[in-house]
Amino acid sequence: MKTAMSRRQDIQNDQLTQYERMLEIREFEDQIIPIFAAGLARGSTHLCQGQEALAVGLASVLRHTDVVAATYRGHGIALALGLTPESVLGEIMGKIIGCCGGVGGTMHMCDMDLGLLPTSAIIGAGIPIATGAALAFQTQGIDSVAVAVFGDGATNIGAFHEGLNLAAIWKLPVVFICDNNVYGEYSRINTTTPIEDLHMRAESYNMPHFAIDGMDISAVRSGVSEAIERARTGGGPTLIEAKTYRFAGHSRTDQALYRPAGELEKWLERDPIKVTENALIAQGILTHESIQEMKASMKVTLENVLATCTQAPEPSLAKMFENIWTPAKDSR
Amino acid sequence: MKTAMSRRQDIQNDQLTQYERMLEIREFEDQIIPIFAAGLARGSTHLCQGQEALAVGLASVLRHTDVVAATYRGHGIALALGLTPESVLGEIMGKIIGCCGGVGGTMHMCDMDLGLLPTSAIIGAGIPIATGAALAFQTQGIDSVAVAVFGDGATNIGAFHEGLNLAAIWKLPVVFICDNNVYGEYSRINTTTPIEDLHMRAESYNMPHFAIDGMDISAVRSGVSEAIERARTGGGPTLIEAKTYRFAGHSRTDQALYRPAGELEKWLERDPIKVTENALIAQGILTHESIQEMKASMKVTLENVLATCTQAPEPSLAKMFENIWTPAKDSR
Amino acid sequence: MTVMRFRQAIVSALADEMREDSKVMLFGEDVAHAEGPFKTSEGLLAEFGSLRVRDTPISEMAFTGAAVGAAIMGMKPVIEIMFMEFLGVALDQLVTEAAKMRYLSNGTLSVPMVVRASCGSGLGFGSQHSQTLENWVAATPGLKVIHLSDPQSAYSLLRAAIQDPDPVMVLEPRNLYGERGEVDTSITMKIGKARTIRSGNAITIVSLGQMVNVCKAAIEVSGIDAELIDLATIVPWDRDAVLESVKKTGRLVVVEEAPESGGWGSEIVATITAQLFNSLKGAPFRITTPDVPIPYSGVLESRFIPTQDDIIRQLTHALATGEKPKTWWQAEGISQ
Amino acid sequence: MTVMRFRQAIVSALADEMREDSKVMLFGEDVAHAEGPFKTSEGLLAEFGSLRVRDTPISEMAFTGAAVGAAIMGMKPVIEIMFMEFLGVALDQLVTEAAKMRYLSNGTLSVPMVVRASCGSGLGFGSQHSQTLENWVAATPGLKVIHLSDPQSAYSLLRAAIQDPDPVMVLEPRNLYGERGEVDTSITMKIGKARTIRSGNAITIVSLGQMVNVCKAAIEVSGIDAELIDLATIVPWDRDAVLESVKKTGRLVVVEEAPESGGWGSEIVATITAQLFNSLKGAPFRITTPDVPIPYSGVLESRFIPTQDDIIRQLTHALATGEKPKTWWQAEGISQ
Ligand SMILES: Cc1ncc(C[n+]2csc(CCOP(=O)(O)OP(=O)(O)O)c2C)c(N)n1
Ligand SMILES: Cc1ncc(C[n+]2csc(CCOP(=O)(O)OP(=O)(O)O)c2C)c(N)n1
Ligand SMILES: [Mg+2]
Ligand SMILES: [Mg+2]
Repeated sequence: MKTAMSRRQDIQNDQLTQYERMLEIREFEDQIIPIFAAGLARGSTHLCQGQEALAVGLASVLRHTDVVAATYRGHGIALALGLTPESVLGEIMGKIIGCCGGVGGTMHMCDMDLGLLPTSAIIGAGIPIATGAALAFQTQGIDSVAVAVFGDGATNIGAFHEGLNLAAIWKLPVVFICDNNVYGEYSRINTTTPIEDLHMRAESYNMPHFAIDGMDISAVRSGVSEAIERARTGGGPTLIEAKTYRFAGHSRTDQALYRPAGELEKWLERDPIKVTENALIAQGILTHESIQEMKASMKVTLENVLATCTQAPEPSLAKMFENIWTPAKDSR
Repeated sequence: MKTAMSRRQDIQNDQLTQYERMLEIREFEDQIIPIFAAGLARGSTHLCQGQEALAVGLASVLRHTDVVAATYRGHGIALALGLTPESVLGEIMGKIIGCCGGVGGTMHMCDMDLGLLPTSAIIGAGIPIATGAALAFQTQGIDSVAVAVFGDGATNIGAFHEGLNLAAIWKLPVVFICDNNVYGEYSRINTTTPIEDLHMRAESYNMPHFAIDGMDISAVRSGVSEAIERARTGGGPTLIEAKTYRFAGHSRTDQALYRPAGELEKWLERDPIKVTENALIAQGILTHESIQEMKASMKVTLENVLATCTQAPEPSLAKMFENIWTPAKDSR
Repeated sequence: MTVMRFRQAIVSALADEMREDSKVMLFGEDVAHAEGPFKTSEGLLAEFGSLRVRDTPISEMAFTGAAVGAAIMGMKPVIEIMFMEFLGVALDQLVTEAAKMRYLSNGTLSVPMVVRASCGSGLGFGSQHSQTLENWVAATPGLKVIHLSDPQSAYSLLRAAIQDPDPVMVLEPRNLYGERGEVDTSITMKIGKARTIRSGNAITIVSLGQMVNVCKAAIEVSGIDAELIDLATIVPWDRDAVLESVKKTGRLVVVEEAPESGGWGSEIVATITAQLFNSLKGAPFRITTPDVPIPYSGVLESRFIPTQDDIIRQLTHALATGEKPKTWWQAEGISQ
Repeated sequence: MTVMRFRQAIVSALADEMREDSKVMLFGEDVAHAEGPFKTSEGLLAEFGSLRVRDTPISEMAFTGAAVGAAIMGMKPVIEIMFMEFLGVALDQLVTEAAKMRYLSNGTLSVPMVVRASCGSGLGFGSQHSQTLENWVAATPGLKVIHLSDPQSAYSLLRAAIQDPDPVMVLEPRNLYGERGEVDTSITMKIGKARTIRSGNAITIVSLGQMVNVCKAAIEVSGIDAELIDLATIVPWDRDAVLESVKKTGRLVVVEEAPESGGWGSEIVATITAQLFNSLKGAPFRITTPDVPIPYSGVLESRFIPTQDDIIRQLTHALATGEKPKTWWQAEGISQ
């Protein structure tokens, strides 16, 4: 089995591995609802089918020294950044093999070695935090870049406004990526936001901005690379709006019946998995057969992951009391 | 002595009274520092010399049923809206004749009969509150308008972003006026904000916006009238940026030594009092002599106001415990 | 008298108030078209229309402030903060503006707004979506704070909150939304009045919210003759009711969902002790959650919140010895 | 050993930490070029430059969150919240993010940030700029909270806070910034350790911040043989020190600037009472401010905060009767 760090790196330039990771995320997310239905996980969960190209495209252009602040809708980005399916599913199932030892749950993914900051369940909270990570890089003269990934609805929270303004005035090495999947919970973005192109809000901060096709990993890779490069070379922050679509409901119990008829179908035609398959078939990298094989073996892999996580032990009661305070020795 | 309500109304169409009110504000603010120096008031205070045209121009185009949410820099707007100098100075001096009975102080002006909501000492707080007042008007089908007046620095706080977006999506009858006096405390606006024209931020909310010359009361009146009219007739909110200048320091102790050489002098040439004087002289409404007389009698008036407030009684200890809860009878 | 779920009691209280008073309105995230993330506004948009029932952007600071302004100008807004933690991005408008506006207007205005927030652990929502944060709001003169514990109090106290002329913070235990119970819509409850759930003579148990049910079960199972008081209102809390009870029992324990350090229960213990020191038969104490962020794992979260067994263990020990029992994490040697 | 003002002690602590550790940085509103609204960063921009000492826009949420991110990535940011009330627009980042990040990283990161905030009444700043809001932050596992009371603790405890590997909230009584006192920069203080300001046998007084001086004066003037403890740290507070003292004196009073309902003092009273119930000679109680927004008028504000005379009156009564004294507003028949 690949180590997390090799998973972090192997998608960087290999289209096939990138496709495979997207597939992993899709298959992973598809099995989550059944896992909850089976009582193997608690609370709610927020899935990202339809947003795989952004997750993998982003991860594939980052250095492992760069950091990402993401959200409760974070399984995909976690897997893209290299977290193993065991550490992600283990966390969702509250087991000690989870990336957070089982105390975090589905909304709280983290792996500092892979550059995934603890994902926040508070809308917009990751924006100032990524800004602060970039502040640390700038102050220490490190050429790493921080990335904040957040939703369309998050562009209406104060932290978005304050965070982007602060990053702009300090010219920090941070990239803001709005994953516009059209909905914030059960509300279509146009019902809460009076403008269509959310990236235009960067004008308020004199910050470069543009939209990318979030369903096409190559568009994601080139768009994000441009912004990362600018940040890395002292050019300051960028706001990118990735136009995607949330194929599933907002959270576990949401059937998304509020969607206009035909909208989902229209977007499914641009399913990022299909888009990538077609591109790779055209390039002769994939065939319909190889795709079927990959999907079949991915299913098997994930079934084994589920088995592993199901058998994995629960945290001990002591776990509840750990990792609140830093042991004195760790301090200076 | 004029009643507050007549003060509220008499400036609406009479240029001479408008000028007189501006003069009142200027002379009023000029005596505040000495009053603090004499130990007659406590804490800090935030003066508005240079911003009189906005205060009076705004008040002169409002109906007395409209409401205004302003800030700790509120003496001028309070006087413009009709509060008597006794109620404003009385409050600054913590006397029972003050508009808040002495428990508020210089940062907390209020007169619900005159449409002045309690001014807040928290940056940006008045923006959602004015938005809510407009929500009440819209929901009840009342054609009143709410106005929020705030500073340039306040455009970087989350409440500004959230409040404008909410007002825009609900098309509320509210007018947002950014009194850009170039400084937020000791920081020049360009050091904290990457754009020059703050009203451009309205683009993020698809909201009409424009700048006005805040030193010229006629420009203020026409610009604000346009926005008020739009709001009153269902056209939704507007963001106005009034370009003014803070002639004094940020607060009592600030000498404002950080200002670039010559900046104050340049702006003093456009002193709103002078600008109005020149206009009224040109129209034959004022003469140099009448101006001197008005200033002299205003000084006398305000000396009497100070005497009245100095002699006015202090609040009793019981006052501290009043007006926290609404007596049951007032409720349904 | 009808049986309804806690969440339906909320809907009924909102609907009945909106029918009686056209100034009552509701807004928050997905409360209108989706009828509430927890289905606490079912049918309200349909009945009262889009002027009075509104969905908001994800902007707690703005819509909390909008409630302040609307309340000042004559409306009676009810807003929904989906999870109480989200007050962390809006607290200023509630505690620094709403609660002080009447004072800062020399009594010339009132702010009749209601802030509803779901709270509490037990559902696996993790550290940022499970807390009960009375301490953020409880030391705020000018703000009333109530905490619902069953369908009847959900109906009657929410109506009282909406009718109240001042700002009221309403905590709704998320874990109870699905719970069924009898509701008599003719029963009125007063803010500031505690509810004696069971009378007894051995010890006075003061609790709140979802802990009330746990305490009730602990009493039934153990047969301990405890007097159980649902405080219901935290600000202003019912000093007389608790004083009277402790005068009778001579013993006091507060069972709360707040952490061991800094929870609201210390206010009750400190106040009652200062008043009744000489007539107390044993050390008053608190049964709380531990000083930890709320863990996700079901194995852990089910122990995080005071359990029936642990309440029985501690009551028994206290009655036998008159001393403060160990916490379960001390007793089991897991943590100090 | 030098005599310096409280504000200079803050400057010295910041400067010495920044000299010793290049990861320490400072940002906030007007802390750089203007050297701080209260002149608590004099000379720091000049000495440490604009990368490490920065002015921010008026964006508390953003710069508090920026401190969280910078701390996670290896810096030791110190931020200044000019008046503690402004945390009301930024609380989320401190209590819901910073305090829980280590837990939510399975212990793989730390958040060594310091949030300094001026607090307290007495200067005529009014209801929104005078509060002491420990209750907003004190029930937050993962967040330490300290409160400075004189130039020495300002210097030594602020240094300890900056060296601490976890988030620390530092309350600075605004009223003391100008106060002079001796500071020995070689003295180190530990977070979590109370300071015994004066030892005595009649009663234990636990206090904090600017109330410590008032208590000291009350003891000197009255000659009451009280033991005065400056708690200094609220989270985690020094239970051992207070327990030891109360074991000796048998009596406890907490003097606090927080309101009568819901202040931090109840935590001390409740905890100590539960532990030492049987050895207490009299009712433990609190001397607090009344449940009112803070009034501007000097006549009112000077009575709002516990006065030397009132502390003496209450101590005398408590020692004579063993009972909780009336508050001044009860004693003078002004309010319940
Ligand atoms: C401050 C805050 N308010 C509300 C919520 C509840 N909430 C969780 S997800 C969500 C929708 C967010 O929409 P968007 O930003 O588009 O992200 P998406 O869920 O589509 O990825 C909301 C309102 C929250 N977590 N935090
Ligand atoms: C939330 C908050 N942060 C900081 C402050 C401190 N403060 C008071 S006035 C001021 C400057 C505001 O500048 P601006 O918005 O331009 O208004 P002006 O004072 O120029 O009228 C600041 C930062 C505050 N009152 N509230
Ligand atoms: Mg979305
Ligand atoms: Mg300004």
